[in-house]
Amino acid sequence: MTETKLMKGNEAMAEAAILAGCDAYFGYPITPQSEVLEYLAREMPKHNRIVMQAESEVASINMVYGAAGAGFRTMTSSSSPGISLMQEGISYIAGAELPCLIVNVNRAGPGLGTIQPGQGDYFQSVKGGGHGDYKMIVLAPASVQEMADFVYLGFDLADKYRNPVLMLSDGAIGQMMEKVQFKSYTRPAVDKSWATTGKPKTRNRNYITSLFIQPERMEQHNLKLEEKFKHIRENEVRFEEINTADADYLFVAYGLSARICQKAMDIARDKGIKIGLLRPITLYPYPYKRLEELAAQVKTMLTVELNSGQMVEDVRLAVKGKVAVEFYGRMGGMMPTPEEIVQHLETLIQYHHAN
Amino acid sequence: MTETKLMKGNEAMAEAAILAGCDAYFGYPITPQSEVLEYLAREMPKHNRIVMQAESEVASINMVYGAAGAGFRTMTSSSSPGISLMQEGISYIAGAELPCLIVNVNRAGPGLGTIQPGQGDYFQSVKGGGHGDYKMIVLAPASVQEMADFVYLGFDLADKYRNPVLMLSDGAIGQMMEKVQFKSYTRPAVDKSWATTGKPKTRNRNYITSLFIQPERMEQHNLKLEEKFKHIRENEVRFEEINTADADYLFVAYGLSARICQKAMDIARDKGIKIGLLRPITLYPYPYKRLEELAAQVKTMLTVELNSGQMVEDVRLAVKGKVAVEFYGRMGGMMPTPEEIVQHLETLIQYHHAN
Amino acid sequence: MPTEEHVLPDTALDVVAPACHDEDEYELVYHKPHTMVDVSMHYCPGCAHSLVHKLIMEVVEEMDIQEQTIGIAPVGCSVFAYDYMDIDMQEAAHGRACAVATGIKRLMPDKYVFTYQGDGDLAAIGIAETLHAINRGENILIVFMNNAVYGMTSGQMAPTTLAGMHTTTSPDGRDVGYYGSPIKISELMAQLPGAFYVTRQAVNNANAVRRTKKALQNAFKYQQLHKGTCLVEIIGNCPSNWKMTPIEASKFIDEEMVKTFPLGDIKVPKAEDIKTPSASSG
Amino acid sequence: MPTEEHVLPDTALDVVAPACHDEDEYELVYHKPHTMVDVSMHYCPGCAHSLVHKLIMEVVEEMDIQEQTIGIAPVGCSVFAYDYMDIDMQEAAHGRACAVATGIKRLMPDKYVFTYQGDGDLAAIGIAETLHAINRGENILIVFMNNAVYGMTSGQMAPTTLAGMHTTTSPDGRDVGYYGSPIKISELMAQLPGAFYVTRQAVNNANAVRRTKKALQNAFKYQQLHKGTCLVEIIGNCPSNWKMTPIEASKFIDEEMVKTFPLGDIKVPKAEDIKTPSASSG
Amino acid sequence: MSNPNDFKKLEELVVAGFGGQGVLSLGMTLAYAGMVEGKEISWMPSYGPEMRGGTANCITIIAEKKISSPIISLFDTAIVLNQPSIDKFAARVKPGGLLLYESGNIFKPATRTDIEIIGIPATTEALLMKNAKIMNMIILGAYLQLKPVVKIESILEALKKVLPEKYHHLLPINKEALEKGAALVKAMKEPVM
Amino acid sequence: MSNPNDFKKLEELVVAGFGGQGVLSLGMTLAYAGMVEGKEISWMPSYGPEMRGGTANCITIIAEKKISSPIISLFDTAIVLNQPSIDKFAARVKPGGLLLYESGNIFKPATRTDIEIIGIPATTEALLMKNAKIMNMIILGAYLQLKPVVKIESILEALKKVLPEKYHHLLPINKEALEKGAALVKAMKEPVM
Amino acid sequence: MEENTNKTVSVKERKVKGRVEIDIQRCKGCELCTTACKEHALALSDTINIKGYRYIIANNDVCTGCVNCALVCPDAVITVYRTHPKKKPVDITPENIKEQIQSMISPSK
Amino acid sequence: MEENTNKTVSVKERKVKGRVEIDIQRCKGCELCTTACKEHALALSDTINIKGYRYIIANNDVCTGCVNCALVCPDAVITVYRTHPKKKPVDITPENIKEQIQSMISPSK
Ligand SMILES: Cc1ncc(C[n+]2csc(CCOP(=O)(O)OP(=O)(O)O)c2C)c(N)n1
Ligand SMILES: Cc1ncc(C[n+]2csc(CCOP(=O)(O)OP(=O)(O)O)c2C)c(N)n1
Ligand code: SF4
Ligand code: SF4
Ligand code: SF4
Ligand code: SF4
Ligand code: SF4
Ligand code: SF4
Ligand SMILES: [Mg+2]
Ligand SMILES: [Mg+2]
Repeated sequence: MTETKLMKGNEAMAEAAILAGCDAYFGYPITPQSEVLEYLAREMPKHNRIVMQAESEVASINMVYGAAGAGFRTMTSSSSPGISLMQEGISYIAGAELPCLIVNVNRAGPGLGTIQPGQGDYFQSVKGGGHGDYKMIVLAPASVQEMADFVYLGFDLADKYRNPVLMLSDGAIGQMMEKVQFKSYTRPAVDKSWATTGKPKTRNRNYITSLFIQPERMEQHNLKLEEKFKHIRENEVRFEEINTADADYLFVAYGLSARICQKAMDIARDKGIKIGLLRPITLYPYPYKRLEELAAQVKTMLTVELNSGQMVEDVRLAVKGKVAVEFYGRMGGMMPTPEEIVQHLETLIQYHHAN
Repeated sequence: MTETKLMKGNEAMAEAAILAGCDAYFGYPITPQSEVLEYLAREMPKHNRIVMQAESEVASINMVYGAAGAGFRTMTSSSSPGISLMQEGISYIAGAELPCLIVNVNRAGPGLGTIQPGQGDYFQSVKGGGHGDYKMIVLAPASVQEMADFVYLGFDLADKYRNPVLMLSDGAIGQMMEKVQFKSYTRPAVDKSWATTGKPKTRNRNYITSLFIQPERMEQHNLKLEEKFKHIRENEVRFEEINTADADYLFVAYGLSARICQKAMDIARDKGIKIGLLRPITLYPYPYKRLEELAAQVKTMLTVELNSGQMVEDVRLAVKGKVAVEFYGRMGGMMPTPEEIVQHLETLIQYHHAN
Repeated sequence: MPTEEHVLPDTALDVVAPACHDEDEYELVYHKPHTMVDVSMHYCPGCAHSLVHKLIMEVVEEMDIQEQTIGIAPVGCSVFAYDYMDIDMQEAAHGRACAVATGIKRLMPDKYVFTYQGDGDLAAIGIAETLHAINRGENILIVFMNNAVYGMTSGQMAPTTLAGMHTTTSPDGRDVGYYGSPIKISELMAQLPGAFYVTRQAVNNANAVRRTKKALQNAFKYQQLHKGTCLVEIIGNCPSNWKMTPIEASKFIDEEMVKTFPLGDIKVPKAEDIKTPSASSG
Repeated sequence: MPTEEHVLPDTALDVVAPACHDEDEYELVYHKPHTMVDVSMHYCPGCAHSLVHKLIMEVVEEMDIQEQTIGIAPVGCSVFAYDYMDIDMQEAAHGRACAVATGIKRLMPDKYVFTYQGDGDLAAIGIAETLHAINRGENILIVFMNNAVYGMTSGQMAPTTLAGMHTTTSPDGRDVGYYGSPIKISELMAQLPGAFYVTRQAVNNANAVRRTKKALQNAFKYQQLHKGTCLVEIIGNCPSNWKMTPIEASKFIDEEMVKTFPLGDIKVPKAEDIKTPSASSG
Repeated sequence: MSNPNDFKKLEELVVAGFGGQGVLSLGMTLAYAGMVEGKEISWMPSYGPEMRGGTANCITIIAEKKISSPIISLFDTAIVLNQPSIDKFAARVKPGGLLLYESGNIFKPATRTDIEIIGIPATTEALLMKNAKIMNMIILGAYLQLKPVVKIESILEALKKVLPEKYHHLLPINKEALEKGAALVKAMKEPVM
Repeated sequence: MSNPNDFKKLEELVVAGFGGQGVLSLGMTLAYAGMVEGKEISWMPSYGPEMRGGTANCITIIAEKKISSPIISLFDTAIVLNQPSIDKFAARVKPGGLLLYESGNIFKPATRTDIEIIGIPATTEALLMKNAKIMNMIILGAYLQLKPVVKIESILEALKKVLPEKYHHLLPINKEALEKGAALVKAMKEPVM
Repeated sequence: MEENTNKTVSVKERKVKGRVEIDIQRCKGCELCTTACKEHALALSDTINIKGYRYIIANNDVCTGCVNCALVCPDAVITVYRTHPKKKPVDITPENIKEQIQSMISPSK
Repeated sequence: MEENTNKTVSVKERKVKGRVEIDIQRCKGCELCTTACKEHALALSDTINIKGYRYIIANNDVCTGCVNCALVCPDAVITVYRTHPKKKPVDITPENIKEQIQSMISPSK
């Protein structure tokens, strides 16, 4: 059996990157995820991999572009303001169809905000913070184990679809320690014959670009991307359900807030409230279908987020008015306690009964 | 009567900025809106205003931050990739509650894409391309006249709410010429006693910041912002309706695509199809309420956008499943013709009849 | 390097010193400037930031320009500078202080505008904004606290980290073959015609403090004359991340830092250059 | 400036010239390099970009490194460089070519990597990535086409626009009091220890072309030896935005541009520095 | 197809050719003239990566009512000044519409029979008038002779606005060119509208 | 309140004090020991702007079952090492829970009567043992004497993991400290759990 | 390098006495002042202040009022007084002085 | 500045003849080659090519094959041949030469 370790989420992610065969990491320090760069600065050279502290997040993401375009497994990580700076680069990477893993250890915003955990970057992550029509596959870990597991998954999905994958974590999951096991992993064979590794006589030149100056060709390119995103929507939806079988009510929450909801669920069930939890694991593609099914079963959905209400829009899009979708959130790095969530739930139940 | 002029949208916007008392413009060239900087480089010095070509869009938006923080009417403009680069700065401006006007003359993306018009930056504009919970008021002009008018409006709203305002235009509206009149305008008096103009003995120091390191204070700040956004949602929704009184079907489109839909509507009505048009003028706040009302009246809504389907999500959020919301879009700088929109509409009508 | 000597304060320090009326024979000769907010600072014991804050505020007090001065705080340990300096201030995004300063100064050319930035802020992420502001000759003062590490994020390598110096991201010491040499910001920026006055100072002993203060006085004076950009680099310690006591850190500056970053003036105006004010546009 | 003279081509140009077998007495002495794609280029008549593309590809052909060379195109008129150079290429975001090159080169240290950038791209928006790549001594070649304007976006002022030069955003001529002086990128970057070879050339006459080619040859050779960053600045014309004929533009370079941007080597390695290869990490 | 009610009151025109042939200014002059007459107008250039050769075009719409879409796919009139443009736009003239082309630059005119196709040797005429730049005004004159959507006086008024003061001495030659264009058409046939 | 079924199998603990008092490592050692015993664990530090003084705390949870929320607001036990922390956390101990504090640093202990409140002069004891750094281990020893959630052997095993090799010579003094803590408690009363 | 132009005055010649006041609750015990004081007038206390730092106590008997300690104190917690100042204060009215000084005197005393 | 080390050979001494071929459809008529040619062998045509540019025509009788024109031609449309080359070709087999040259000869002829 693989050894169990006790690690911070950020460190587990860094270790997983090494085990997943990450060839290069480019990053710039920012709380609460500087451990990633620090860990890799220590460990990557031992494996003859590249780790590079860039001069900024703008440089990081464009170094990722270069290395990914040359066919290497490439990664960067940052936190909210740093991810905002990467938006142009992310749009270029998506446009040029380069596989890479980007990690956002979300802190509370807007602006400089504070360094405490938050989920205020949901929209930026799933709707597109950069310009133009593109999508990233967005994975939302809820434990240290998933911080590690989703690195493998993220790299594999990136390679499979030639698309950037974003892992959207937060400061709490990044900083907390839990047990973690590193599964043995074999990197799937992927065709990277498109990469710019130097043009041998036997093939035409490769070039990496997101530029198609003629609208006709650009539209073709857009349609090709949309085809891919459709494929992703059809094949890569991931979520976890707990206690939904008999549920009258449903929590919808991801990442850290899903963990808090789990505790709230335990408390509520002790009180006799039959509530379940749907935890989206992929935020894009989103489990619209399953939520629509559950809308036929439950009386109310309560979305809990560490923001002012972002994912709740996707829940509403899913249920199309079939059931009330309520929202409870805290902001600014404040955490809702399981108890206050239960209390909010009870109020809602009363309210919806009254109606 | 004011003189009628024939002007490009970009030039009309620049001229309006001067007439609106814009104190400073900071920008970096990018097609299709370089005319703005060029126009202002010629004209602003004559009015003793500041016009500054910055070294990048990152610099532009942060110069805007500085000047707006000092209490001046400040503006920048760019196009898609440049706006992506501004996302961190925009989040800071929103977080620090600084009034300013940002113009995005949208081109087709993602990445470098092409320089032809597009509407692919809708999500970025209205959901938040930057990190954290914030909103900009987003104005979508559909004519050269509105390119001018919304500059006044944009500045006034920005001042009123101490919030950045985004004007989301596109390459076609920026480049085309139409008649335009510049209304006489008086700048409303606004209190800018919060600005950093140098601390006299008579008041405490002012500081401009988006940093609140204690989560308790940060959450208070977030709640204050949310309160403001709620106020904006309640008071600043703007839209235009054409032929909705008797409509069985409804186009929903903004900016350039609304203009094309208008022509499609004329053609369709000639064919006896009773279709109307709802054109959101503010993309945030969005006319959810009016669309929900219309959902009770019309049989189908067809959203037309120059992207892969972005605003259509807001339309769906508005109607909550009460009516079918369809989408038709072109991408990559390609324009749908009125004829092809009508054809698509006819197919839809047939399809929904058949069901 | 002149070492600390037993000297009387120079006159610059006396300007705001009033007589001490409640103690007949004693007069007040040194006090915390009134232009500072009356709170305790969050900095680590012995941190150079706090000292430089004090010096800037002394100059502001002595020149009586509190009402006309606007400061820009960076992102870095000094992000809270506006909690301590009793003047109007703006908190800029990481690295962008010079762009923010440009926005302010261009609109209020007769105000005094200074940025206060760390080496990560100014020399890494913000080098473009810094270089271009200086090249434009923005009539501002850039106070550049070079402590050779990213203090706030707990001690990562900075562009100014010494060759071989251990940091959390250069655990085996900065490898110049891999990361290049520490950037000498002052020497580099002095090349730009827009830079009017460039000096590198320290604050690790009393005389160094006096010289730094003098440099800051010069810079504010030149700004008054609309002369272009003044860059005052200060080699400051970060005891916490250097993993030294403040006293060891002070010694480290004299023994190691100055080898890479020699102290002294790098670009000084000629006498005739500072007689008349320049046009305010530059 | 030596003017164009009537000279025989130097040997460098003959390497690929085979005998002309279908014309007995004539031999082929100059042709478009085979490392270029057989299409017409989109550049304006007389544009320097096309000429420099050709020179780079001649060197690649002559050194027989087509299979090992990766180029990075900027955003600017030369954004389509990959349509003309028959090698693997990446198109970088505006200003970020040096970051992209770093990403490529660090992972394939034995490939030849060059960026091709305009002055807006390299000196305005991309100055941070450029400066830091050079400071790290990235073992790449930076080909810097300085045409003193933003060509692609139709002639706005660039950081290298001459004092007094008219552009669409400096309609009354660049005011150095307002915008600062043109940045001398090569002189500035040569200050950084990571810069191994820095030279400024032109292509406005046959001998200038020969010298530029020589500079490019040197740079590729040094890269082979893992020596650090080579920066080849080329003063090129942009007849369209200068509103001149190509011939007038060539003259303008000799008469005006070189006053601000004197041609020649700015930093050259010592003879002993280029004898042995360096470790590949730098 | 546009609303038949507006037909008489609406002219949807495309002008296309090489950059440098005065394509954009032809359309713009017409638009200005429309404004002079108090009409509604819209002028939409195609724009490419700047400073490159290749083709340019602009859609100009002149109407009595407010104009809905500035972008349209079918035209009442196409004025084409080079071969690539005729290849592109001949098919997009509405049945019964007009295709006016510069005959010196076009070797293969269109073959449609349901539209009016007229070639004018404007380049030659312009060279005869010793000013290659006024080729577009000869074409405009011809067009207005065929479809008098605005008055010649309005065009002259418009030119005063389009041309910077320092070029006002060129107004007479422009007028001549307009007249020359009209004359060339008159020599061929009567106007269609 | 947590599920009563788990009560015996779940310890929800907060450790709080000045940065530098060994707050985080106290919790982390306990977490490691839990792992040694195959328990489920979660350790969540509070983190502030780095390198500043001020208070630090960590929430450590040790359980038989998978842990849901790593963030909780009520605790079975609060270990507090300075005054600001006791002010903050005393109210958040569950009724019947334990508040363990370092009595040398705290002048005003809590006044609740529904919880167990115990002060240990760990700083003084540590100084007597000539190593101020082991104060936290004395507290840990006291805690485990009061609530034996893990075995002392597991702690020693954990310390081997937490401490880098080069500090393994310090293991004996840590063991002594743990024993001292236990002894201090034993001298006061019998364990509560 | 700029030359140091301060005049050095030796202790023997000096006829002035100094006195320093330490705002002990804001002192962080960094000891930079102790190194700066050539008279060895300053030393660290054995007790800690409210923030947990050992603070500075002064032996004002040997203080010359040279202000070196105050100059190097990062936290500006040292106020220095001296007899026979070199310079008379100017431009300050007796009225406002009082408050100013009050505010300067540390709350701890 | 690097010194120009090319040897200058005067026309009189020279016993070589040159010939240039212009890919006229790709010539943009920039005339940079005409300035470069000291023999005045190159001139602009009166007619335009498919792209609308006047192109270059050569008087090969006076051409010396100095390649200056080709060097400065931005669009690489000039191919130069010369008699009595200074250097013999090496390392190229007779087989591959043919194709190479074929591909070099402009499609216009
Ligand atoms: C865009 C962005 N990237 C990264 C950070 C994280 N960050 C905060 S301060 C800092 C560096 C501080 O170092 P320096 O500028 O040298 O200041 P010091 O703390 O040393 O005074 C970094 C990287 C951030 N806040 N924003
Ligand atoms: C982020 C971003 N900002 C601005 C632009 C617009 N843009 C394209 S090319 C260019 C400048 C080109 O100038 P230069 O680099 O000098 O190249 P040249 O065309 O002169 O060769 C600009 C500003 C862009 N594409 N992306
Ligand atoms: S971390 Fe360093 S720079 Fe920051 S406050 Fe502490 S000593 Fe000062
Ligand atoms: S615009 Fe200038 S740089 Fe661009 S292709 Fe034309 S001449 Fe060359
Ligand atoms: S003023 Fe001078 S003598 Fe007095 S304590 Fe301070 S350093 Fe020592
Ligand atoms: S320098 Fe200041 S803070 Fe440091 S020990 Fe001395 S008095 Fe205290
Ligand atoms: S230099 Fe080349 S493109 Fe220019 S005119 Fe001569 S042959 Fe034609
Ligand atoms: S090869 Fe020399 S002589 Fe011949 S045409 Fe070219 S420049 Fe003139
Ligand atoms: Mg620093
Ligand atoms: Mg350029």
